[in-house]
Amino acid sequence: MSTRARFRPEFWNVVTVLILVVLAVLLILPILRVLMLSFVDAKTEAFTLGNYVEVFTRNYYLNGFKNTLFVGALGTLGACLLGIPLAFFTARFHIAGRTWISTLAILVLVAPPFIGAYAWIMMLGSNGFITNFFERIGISTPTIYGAHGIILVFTLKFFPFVFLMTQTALNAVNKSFEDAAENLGCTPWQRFYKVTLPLVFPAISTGAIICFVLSIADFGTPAILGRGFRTLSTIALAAYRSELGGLPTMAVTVSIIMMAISMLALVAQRRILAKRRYASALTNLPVKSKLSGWRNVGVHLFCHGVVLIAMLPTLVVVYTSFLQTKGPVFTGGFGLESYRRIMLDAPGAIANSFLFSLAAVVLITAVSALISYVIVRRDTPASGAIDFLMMVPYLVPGVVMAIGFVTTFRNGPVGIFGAAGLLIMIYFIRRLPYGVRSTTSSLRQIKPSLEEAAVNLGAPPLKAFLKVTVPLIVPGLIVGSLMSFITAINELSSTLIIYDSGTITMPVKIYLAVLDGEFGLAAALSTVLLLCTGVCVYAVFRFADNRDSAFV
Amino acid sequence: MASVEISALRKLYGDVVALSDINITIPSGSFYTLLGPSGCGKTTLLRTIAGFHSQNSGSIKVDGASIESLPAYRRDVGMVFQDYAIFPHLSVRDNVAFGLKQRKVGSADIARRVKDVLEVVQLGSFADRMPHELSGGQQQRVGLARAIVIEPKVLLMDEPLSNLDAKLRVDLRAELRRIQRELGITTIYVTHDQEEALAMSDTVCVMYGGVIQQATSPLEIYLKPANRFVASFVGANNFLSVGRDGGSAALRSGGADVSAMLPGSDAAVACAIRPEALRVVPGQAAADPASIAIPANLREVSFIGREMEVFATTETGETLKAVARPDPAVVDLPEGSPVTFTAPRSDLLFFEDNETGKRIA
Amino acid sequence: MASVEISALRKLYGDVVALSDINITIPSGSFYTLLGPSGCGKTTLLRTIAGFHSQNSGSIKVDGASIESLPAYRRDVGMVFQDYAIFPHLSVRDNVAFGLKQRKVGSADIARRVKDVLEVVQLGSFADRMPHELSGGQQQRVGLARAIVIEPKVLLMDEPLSNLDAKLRVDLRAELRRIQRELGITTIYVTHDQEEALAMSDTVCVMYGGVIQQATSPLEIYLKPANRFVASFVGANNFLSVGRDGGSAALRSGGADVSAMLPGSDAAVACAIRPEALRVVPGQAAADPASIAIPANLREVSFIGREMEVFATTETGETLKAVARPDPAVVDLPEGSPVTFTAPRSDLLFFEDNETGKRIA
Amino acid sequence: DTVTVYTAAPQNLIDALVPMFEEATGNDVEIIKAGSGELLNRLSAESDAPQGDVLWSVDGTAVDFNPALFEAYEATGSENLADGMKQSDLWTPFTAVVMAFIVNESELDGKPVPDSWAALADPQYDDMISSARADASGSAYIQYATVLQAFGSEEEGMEMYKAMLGNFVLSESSGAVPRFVNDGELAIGVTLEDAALRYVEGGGPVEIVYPSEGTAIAPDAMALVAGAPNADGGKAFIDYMLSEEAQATIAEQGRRPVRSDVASKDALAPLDEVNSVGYDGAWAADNRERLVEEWKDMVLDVQ
Ligand SMILES: Nc1ncnc2c1ncn2[C@@H]1O[C@H](COP(=O)(O)OP(=O)(O)OP(=O)(O)O)[C@@H](O)[C@H]1O
Ligand SMILES: Nc1ncnc2c1ncn2[C@@H]1O[C@H](COP(=O)(O)OP(=O)(O)OP(=O)(O)O)[C@@H](O)[C@H]1O
Ligand SMILES: [Mg+2]
Ligand SMILES: [Mg+2]
Repeated sequence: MSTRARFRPEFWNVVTVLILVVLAVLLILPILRVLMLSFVDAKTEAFTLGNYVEVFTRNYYLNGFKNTLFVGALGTLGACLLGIPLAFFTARFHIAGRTWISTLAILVLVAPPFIGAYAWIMMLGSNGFITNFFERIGISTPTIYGAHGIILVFTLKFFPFVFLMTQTALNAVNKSFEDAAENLGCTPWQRFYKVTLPLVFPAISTGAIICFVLSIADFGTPAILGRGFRTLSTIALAAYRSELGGLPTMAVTVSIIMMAISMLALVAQRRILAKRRYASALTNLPVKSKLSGWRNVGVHLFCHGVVLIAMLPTLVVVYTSFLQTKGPVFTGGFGLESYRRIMLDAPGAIANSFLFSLAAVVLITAVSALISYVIVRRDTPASGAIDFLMMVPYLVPGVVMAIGFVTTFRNGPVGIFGAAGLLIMIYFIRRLPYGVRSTTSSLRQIKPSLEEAAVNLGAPPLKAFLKVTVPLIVPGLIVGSLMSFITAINELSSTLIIYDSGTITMPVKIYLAVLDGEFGLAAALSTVLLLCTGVCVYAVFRFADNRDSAFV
Repeated sequence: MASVEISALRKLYGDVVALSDINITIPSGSFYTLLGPSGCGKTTLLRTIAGFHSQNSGSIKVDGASIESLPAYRRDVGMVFQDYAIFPHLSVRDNVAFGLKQRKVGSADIARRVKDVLEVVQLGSFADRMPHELSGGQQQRVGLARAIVIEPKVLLMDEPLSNLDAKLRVDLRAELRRIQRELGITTIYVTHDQEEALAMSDTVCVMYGGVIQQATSPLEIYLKPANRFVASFVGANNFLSVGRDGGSAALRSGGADVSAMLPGSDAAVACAIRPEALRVVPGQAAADPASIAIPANLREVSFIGREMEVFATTETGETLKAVARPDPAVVDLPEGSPVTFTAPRSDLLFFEDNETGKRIA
Repeated sequence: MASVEISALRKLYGDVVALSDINITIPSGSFYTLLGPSGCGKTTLLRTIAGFHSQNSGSIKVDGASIESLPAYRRDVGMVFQDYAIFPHLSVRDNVAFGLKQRKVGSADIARRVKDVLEVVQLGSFADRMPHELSGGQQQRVGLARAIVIEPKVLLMDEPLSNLDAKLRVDLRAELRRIQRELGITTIYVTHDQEEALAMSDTVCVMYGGVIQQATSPLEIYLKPANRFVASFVGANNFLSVGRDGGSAALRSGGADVSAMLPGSDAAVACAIRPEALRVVPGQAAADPASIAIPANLREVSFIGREMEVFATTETGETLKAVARPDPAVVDLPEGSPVTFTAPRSDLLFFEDNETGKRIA
Repeated sequence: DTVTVYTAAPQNLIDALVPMFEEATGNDVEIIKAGSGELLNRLSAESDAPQGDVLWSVDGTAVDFNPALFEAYEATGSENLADGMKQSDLWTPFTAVVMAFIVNESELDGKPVPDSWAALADPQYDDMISSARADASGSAYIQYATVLQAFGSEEEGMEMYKAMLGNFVLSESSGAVPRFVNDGELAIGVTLEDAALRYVEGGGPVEIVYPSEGTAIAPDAMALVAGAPNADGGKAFIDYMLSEEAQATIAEQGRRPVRSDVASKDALAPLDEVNSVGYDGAWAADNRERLVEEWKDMVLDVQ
């Protein structure tokens, strides 16, 4: 018998190699080019470890380090305390207005930098309207400034990540597990923390890690609400923006410390998760129950209350956008002055924002499905490496990434990309992990035997993937794509380095308006961005909800 | 120790009627089996008793007290799940200990009871494995151990042995029955295996299409099936049509006169004969007066261990199947050989000729 | 139509040896059954053939061509999964049509073939249901339909009938066998049900602990089990110890002399008797020369449909089980009554006295 | 032709001046607007293949610190510059920025309106004064350097500044300073005169106060990018911004013109009534690194 030994590279091996190449070019190369800076002396441009010595010996940095951990950890905890119950309630009980809640939770994420924090000041600052209201009735409230304010804002700003990841996972838990727990004598509460919670722990921890990493990287909130409470992010921002110019060595060094913290957290999470991989056949899915009486009222109050409170700053922004202005000053009364002023050039910026984000998200959706498969189903060193690399974009501050991109792809031999191309690529690589994380947790819950069945029926790997795996991970893909989209359309720090006059985006416009103190303009621009994004999000949820009934 | 009483229970999934008008009384400590084909509503009934979904109407009482309003976790009803439902994040030991911890049993006591029950299900050396390292049958045994270790008032088992091999199944069957007797746990057992049902149960309840067909002792079910469905389901699966002409009645195949056994109605009737009641002899043969004889042509003889299965076709095209101790004179016959089936008249059963037709006289 | 040849196959999960040195030859078109207890490696072997994981060593050939290097999707090996693996996002119809679409079969043809195969598994009216609206057994039938509809070269079935009721199981068993013969698909069938294995197979391969114990025809397995494990697994589960004293040998229970049947070795030996080979009579009784007699005390009589199971304890404390047509004289005996078991000497089997001890003479 | 202009100028200046330039010269202008720090980082990142032609409206020290990024250019019309405006060959002054206090009297709780740097050091204003960070904001650095120059010696100035810093609430962006005061979050802000003026003109509850010891009247720079793709266009842009009409427009927007022949806006106090410290930009630039280090140490001491 002759065996034709024709070499046929296995499909997933090819995919793995392609992914590695893309990551090497778009991720590792630009970052390395910038990271070298932390080992360079700003003046002499010679090699040095002095930057690190400086960071670890000076109180200024050490305090920042402690503060960062403090608000990062508590902000994450707060996000979990809101996100997990919200996910559980919406996944297990009939809640009136569920789509509405999910949409609002997503919209919370559409808070352009700075403006949200300013909105909190307008509410809870020394002269904020809520503060004043309580003062009039004789209660003195603490102001928003300081660590507690930052933690409050982080909590309300980042809980949607925990909520979305957890909800997706909860919807895929095999119902029999919960039944069995209850049958063995668990009250619903015990059942929740003894069985359900451990089962969805991978998803929760992924959401929490995203919160933690983002809280560490967020500079707008501590910058505006800190009042002397400095975190590494504000230190890095200050170092970066200091008009000295020259090589941003300290900014990069501090960024690396931030990256190291996040990296540690991620590695810890991976360690814990390694032992916990649960799959279900998805044929015995949980059902929603109806609550009654005060429980029902309580749960509804909680769900709607959380998203409404989290939406407050956004509402304040919308409200502000309709205030009559003269220059930067609100003159009292309502008017469309702010909208009149943005009408001229906002449409271009909106078009740009959508164009770049959508282009990036299409890429992200396709690539994250493939990457997730490689990570979850293939047990090779390469898939481990990819999984690890998928954390990196979370960790690298946008500025660092953008400088790397510009030096790598605009100058020199590959200087073929215009600003638009660069923006799409940088959105793609920076937001890819959102897609991958979400899709990965979705995929982990699907039994491998389903794909095996497809392969066994003659479907080549790609086809089995498209026809069986992809439809089953659609919920994860949708959530991942949404999160990528929302975070991409709000991207500021790297856009600011790359954009040119034809490619200005909404967040840049909003940021510039804030810089000028033009809050009316910023609010109007934010409102427009919010509206456009909101429509998209709502549409996606409607679509996903309809699918809900069609399958799963 | 508790009696269970179910009355007028009804359960719909959307439009699908999964259970319609279920009435059941289970004495304290007895072993009650739900037997029926796939999709007949057995799992649904168990899950309703366990409290995982609520019925559309009807009531369930344990020891005379209605339990509808009790949440599932307070019903003290143990359950072995058809899809195992082993907690994937806990080791075998912790899975089994789960319910005991829930009941605040002391840890030394837990260790001992878990060890004992794992021995019973022959998983003593697997205590520290995680569920994904177990085969399907091993997982099912963990589920069984987890449910019996808590010694609940009522134990529900959803085909707990279906994935086990015959030997282990028979062993565990006896073991289950022993444990159940010892503890006196009222047990509701779901199976689609009639042999299992007949061997283990105090009462067998045959279901079909969400309706109870008959609920009585195994012997009664076997000897006096209430309708054609029950008869066929517990193994009487030769059905022969009966020709009627005024007061006289005769089997169409072979023509044996059965008028004496059929009161004078004119409704269509089928005659059922168990495969093990049929004897097979090669060639033509006449029957003694207490028996009937049916000539047929051999189609297939298959060997299933200690018995042979003989399939043959009568001249009117009906199929007959006999199960008997292997007889070389029959096993060696070529396909198509003439054979004669005989059966004692006392072993014939008559039913109205439709799927769930009543037994006559 | 394809022959399958497996040689020196070995598969480890970490340290766990799941398969060790498997050698199998399956002629084209035959029905080959892997029979063994839970955890013996049956599923592992099937999955290795299907290409879902690679062996540690050894080779698999189909029609003489090694298939190791072929990816799973090109092996043309159909599989029915133990956990069903029904695609949850596709309707029953689309699940079944999946493989056909993959093979670019015309849509009219697909519709017809899907309809036919759904009739075969008795799911004709379920074509438009989604998997989560099906019971466990119904899901399993979908998996079966999905695999046979593509008429693969080799069909692998991992306990496809384990969740079905006895009646359906027997029906589908015959149906499966018919389809398999018609299409001539070489089939490897995994089961833990010895009756199923003996009834359906051309060859039965008994596995235990990742090792093949015996692979031969059903009759041979039944009549000449190669070792004690095989004997007990296919139902010869009365083991009696044999006392040896120089050249003479006798059963400890009852003392029947069996020297003539044991060549003169001194190794420990056990005597196996099938339950159906034992006859039970009340009280004391002597045996004719061609038989042995073992007095015992009745422990339990249970009724399993067409047969009774009799358990009794001999004076040396060994347990005996007999299966026979119900005999009122026995069924009505109170617990503890003396009975005598007799068995023809020709039905006795002797094995070295350890778990997989060889058969002697 | 297209001139690419990197700028930190407020939007109102851009809106007023850029169309005029386009009209007058027929060039198209592409504006890239960001904070001056971001613009400099961007310029260094692009230094191998520059994309911009002109850096417009940043603190001159920022240009002096990065000589490699810019090209010296002597603009047409430099001869009309007011005295003391031209300080470096690398850049051309564009406007003069004047440092001032913005005060919201209603938030002072009855305390007197501070009218001098020394008053800001008074402990009664603890946590009532808004200021940007001198290590991050160019204008805050100028204010810092101004205080150091306004008293007898640097040491004296440093004492004074340290006391002030104890009263400061620092914010990361200089744009936020007048905003906070206007919104009543804080009572006093140290800021740019023209930024404060926009709130006064908008009708906000604020007033502008010039410190009696003297304040900085510092030039704001434009510079030609080294290797600019359209250097000629860049030069034309710089030239135009020095023209009389451009400077007049600047004056209208509330900024101080740099030409001696164009007058400030009427709403502002005439420059000769504002006490100047004679701000020494060169000294401020030369000592910047040292001073910022000291500033950071001071912050740790007093905040
Ligand atoms: N969630 C559901 N929605 C609609 N129909 C359902 C649902 N669950 C079960 N059914 C239908 O209800 C009927 C009874 O199902 P059930 O699971 O109780 O069967 P069963 O007797 O346990 O069968 P098996 O022996 O195959 O497990 C079946 O026809 C099934 O298709
Ligand atoms: N992923 C795994 N890791 C470690 N051990 C495993 C793994 N999968 C199976 N095993 C072990 O390998 C042995 C063979 O498993 P396999 O699933 O082939 O058994 P089986 O014969 O199909 O049993 P069953 O009839 O219960 O399905 C078992 O002892 C099982 O515990
Ligand atoms: Mg069921
Ligand atoms: Mg198996």
